Amino acid sequence: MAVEHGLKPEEYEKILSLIGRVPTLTELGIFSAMWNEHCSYKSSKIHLKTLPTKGPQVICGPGENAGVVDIGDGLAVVFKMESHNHPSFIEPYQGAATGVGGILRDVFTMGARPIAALNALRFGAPDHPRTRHLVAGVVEGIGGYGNAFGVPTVGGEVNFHPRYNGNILVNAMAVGIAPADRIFYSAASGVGNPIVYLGSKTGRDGIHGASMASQEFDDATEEKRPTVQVGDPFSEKLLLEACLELMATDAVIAIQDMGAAGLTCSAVEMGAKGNLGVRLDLEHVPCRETGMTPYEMMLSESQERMLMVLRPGREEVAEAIFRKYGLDFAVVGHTTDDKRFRICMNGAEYADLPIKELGDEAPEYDRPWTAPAAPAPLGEVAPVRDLGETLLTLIGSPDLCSRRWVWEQYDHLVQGNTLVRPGGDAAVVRIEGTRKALGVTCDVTPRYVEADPRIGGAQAVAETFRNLCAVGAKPLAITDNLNFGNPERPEIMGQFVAAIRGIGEACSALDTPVVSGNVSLYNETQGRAILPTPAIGAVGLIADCDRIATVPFKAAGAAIVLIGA
Amino acid sequence: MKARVHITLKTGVLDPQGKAIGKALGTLGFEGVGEVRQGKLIEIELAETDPARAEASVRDMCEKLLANTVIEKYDVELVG
Amino acid sequence: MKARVHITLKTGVLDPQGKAIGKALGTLGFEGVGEVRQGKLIEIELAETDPARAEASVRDMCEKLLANTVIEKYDVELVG
Amino acid sequence: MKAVVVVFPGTNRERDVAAAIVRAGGKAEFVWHDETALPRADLIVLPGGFAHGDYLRCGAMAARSAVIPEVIRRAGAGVPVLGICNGFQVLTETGLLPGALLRNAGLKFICRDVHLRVETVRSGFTQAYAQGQVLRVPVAHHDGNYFADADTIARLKDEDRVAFRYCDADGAITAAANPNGSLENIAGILNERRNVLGMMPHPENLTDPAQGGTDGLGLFRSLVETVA
Ligand SMILES: Nc1ncnc2c1ncn2[C@@H]1O[C@H](COP(=O)(O)OP(=O)(O)O)[C@@H](O)[C@H]1O
Repeated sequence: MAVEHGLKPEEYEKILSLIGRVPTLTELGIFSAMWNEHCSYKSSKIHLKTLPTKGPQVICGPGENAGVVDIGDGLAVVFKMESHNHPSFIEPYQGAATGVGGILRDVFTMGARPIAALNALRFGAPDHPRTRHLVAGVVEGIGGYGNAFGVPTVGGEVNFHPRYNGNILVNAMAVGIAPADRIFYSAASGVGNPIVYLGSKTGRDGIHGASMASQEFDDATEEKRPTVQVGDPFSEKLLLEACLELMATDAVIAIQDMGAAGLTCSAVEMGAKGNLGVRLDLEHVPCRETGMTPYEMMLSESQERMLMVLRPGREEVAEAIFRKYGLDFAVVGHTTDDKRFRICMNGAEYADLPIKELGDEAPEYDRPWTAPAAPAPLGEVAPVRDLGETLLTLIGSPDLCSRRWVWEQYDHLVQGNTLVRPGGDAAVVRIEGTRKALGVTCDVTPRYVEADPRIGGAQAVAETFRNLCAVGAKPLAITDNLNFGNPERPEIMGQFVAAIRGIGEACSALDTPVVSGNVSLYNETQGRAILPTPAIGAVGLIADCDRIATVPFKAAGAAIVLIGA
Repeated sequence: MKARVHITLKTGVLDPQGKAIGKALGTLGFEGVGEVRQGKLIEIELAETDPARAEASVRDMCEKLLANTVIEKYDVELVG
Repeated sequence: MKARVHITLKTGVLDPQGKAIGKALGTLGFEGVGEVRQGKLIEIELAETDPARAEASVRDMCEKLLANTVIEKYDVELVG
Repeated sequence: MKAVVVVFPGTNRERDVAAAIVRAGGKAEFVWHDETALPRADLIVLPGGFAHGDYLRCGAMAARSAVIPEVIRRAGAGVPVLGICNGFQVLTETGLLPGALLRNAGLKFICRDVHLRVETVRSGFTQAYAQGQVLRVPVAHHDGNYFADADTIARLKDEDRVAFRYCDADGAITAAANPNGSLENIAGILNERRNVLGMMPHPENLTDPAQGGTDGLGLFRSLVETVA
């Protein structure tokens, strides 16, 4: 059963020695959710620690739901990129849609109203039988969610390569603005404070989704699908408005969105970060299915839900706000001082686990890795006879042709602040109430990373940096979404380590610290990994929105200048 | 021959549309309204005249295109 | 008692979704496919036990909300 | 000019249109959909978005909101009512405007600039434009395909109630210029009394040079001038 839950034998042994007995089914589910790669970062933490995360502009670096950077005028930009790769391969529309939903929540759970969204998409070869279906579904899903929610989707990238045939990548990025002195964090504080469930009801969606994200696909993939998360952007929009309204009062002590492994992950993290225990009484969890077991409630990945630690005495005020928006509000537990994670239902106890070892003291691995081999020399490139024809071939190729088909399906104008639309190097979004604007972009060239992960990682950062400079923005910080193959293979781990090294070096040299990010591993099918794809999302500041540069040539007879060798 | 296909969300899949419709009916004063589910109706004119073959063909259409079998189920009815 | 409501576009209203489905079925190799129309299926659980009253009520729901009678027509079927 | 902008759950362009109104010299106030009373208003706006998630049909639930009977009453009393995109859908669902908005003929959501030809200047919304003037404004919708039966279309034309048509940059009404399959390239229409306008494109998103153009400003200026 441990294997079915994605736990390795050593991990199961560790559980036994940690709690001194055989775990209950609910406890097994909780460990499997918290200790899988997606939630625990067990293979990557040790290397991510080497990334530069500090700077005078950084208010909050990695470790929270999103990164927070000061942009002056009392404001902060809050942003992050996150992957939803495996679900999108199985159910492209809902997978992509819920990916967008998840990242938007990560931003507004910190108190920031989302003002821009981007997405980095990687698909298999254009003529692969599944590609068309996946492209159509993913783009429609991103548009379907983002457009209805009301955030402009202003940028991104789309690549095609056979190495993604069995593993597409859907990385969604969100950018929001918040008052710099009203950022909300997830660490619980205060003993005996109410833990409150907010948003949509819980159903049986996506149970085992977090575990699935950490397993490779094999021929039995088609059977891994029964529970897919289904998103409702309308509920998310209501949740956004309700949360922002609540955050304007003093009722919120800590808040976290429910993403992968829903209630389990959010409750454990809030408690562990605050060095507190958590006790949940599941009979109070609003359910939309009958007869849900504690196991199901703890692992459900129903969307559009948040978990909050509430200031005692504010229950009525808070509940009224959520009822106004037609959302559920329920006190489902309270914080304790014993650093235990206890799950009860109708008086019976189903789990009693040490909270730190589930959360920030979960296993960390230093997986063996081999340094990547030097790339083979390129060799001779035949001289081109017909430049015109070659040019047409190039700009008509899948990786260089216009992406208009994609971004015209995204509402990139809602909120009325889009100053530079998709199509250029970076999009620009105005910041209301100021003269400022933000440049936003995401980029990586996976075949460079494949050839030389260290240089490829650095190049990705450098390219986003240049994209921002090209619109007149001063790059402030980056978020990184690292998509790699199976980390248990030393050569893959080697790519990962080298890419992180390159990213770190570039960030240091360019003064763009990493303030948030995501890691997606096990992107492999039948032993063949994707191209190593460390997608970088970057944000820059434009001090005066009248001083923006754009791509199109403006007048005949002007000089064209090439800068750099 | 005409085939009538009903495509509905599998039990347990979130149906915010159905819920909203139910709520709106309540607001409009209709009483005794329980669960509401919204699905698709697809009507297909077929040249095929043999009912068994027609049905098999339409079920195949459902599996391959009409239904998203990850989250939807279908039933087929032949008319005329 | 359960009511099954079919909501379809009136004849004369173009149905590009239906047309696209027909085209896709052809591309997938299905032959003998004529016109395809896509509509909605709305299933409503009713507390009402008298069939005549239930049907009248549901027809009223259609007139007031479920169908946009400018472009849609509806039919009501009671089940169980 | 004081505008009241109705906000439904799921509305997402209320701030866009309020900003446009302010740029044109007016003032804007928001009213939540479940209010039954409306403050004094020179203009009522139903903005763009996905009211009630577009469940059942676009604008269907919103049209049955508590605030709508008062909107209908004000329209009857001659107050200008502007429905943009989702707002146009709500207006057809309430019966304040004829016809319906169907799924785009291309079946995809479409967000890009289009050109509109001003078909009539006999309305408070368009009197600041010139007859036949070509405007550039963006669209952003999935269900903007205007449909009405033949009699209704004939009436709209006879009564000079087509406000805008999709056209090319030179003002020619062509199929290529029609982004969503709307009958006769109709992008916006007026009611009989000419005080209710529904349109699918988003003039509010092109009212500031920083947004890339100001062709949309004329509509809001028209209204400010009419009221003054
Ligand atoms: N998935 C997407 N969503 C939105 N915009 C996209 C997407 N893919 C590409 N774009 C936009 O298309 C343009 C061209 O993309 P690309 O060639 O990747 O740009 P870059 O110059 O950053 O490499 C960019 O403006 C980009 O934002």
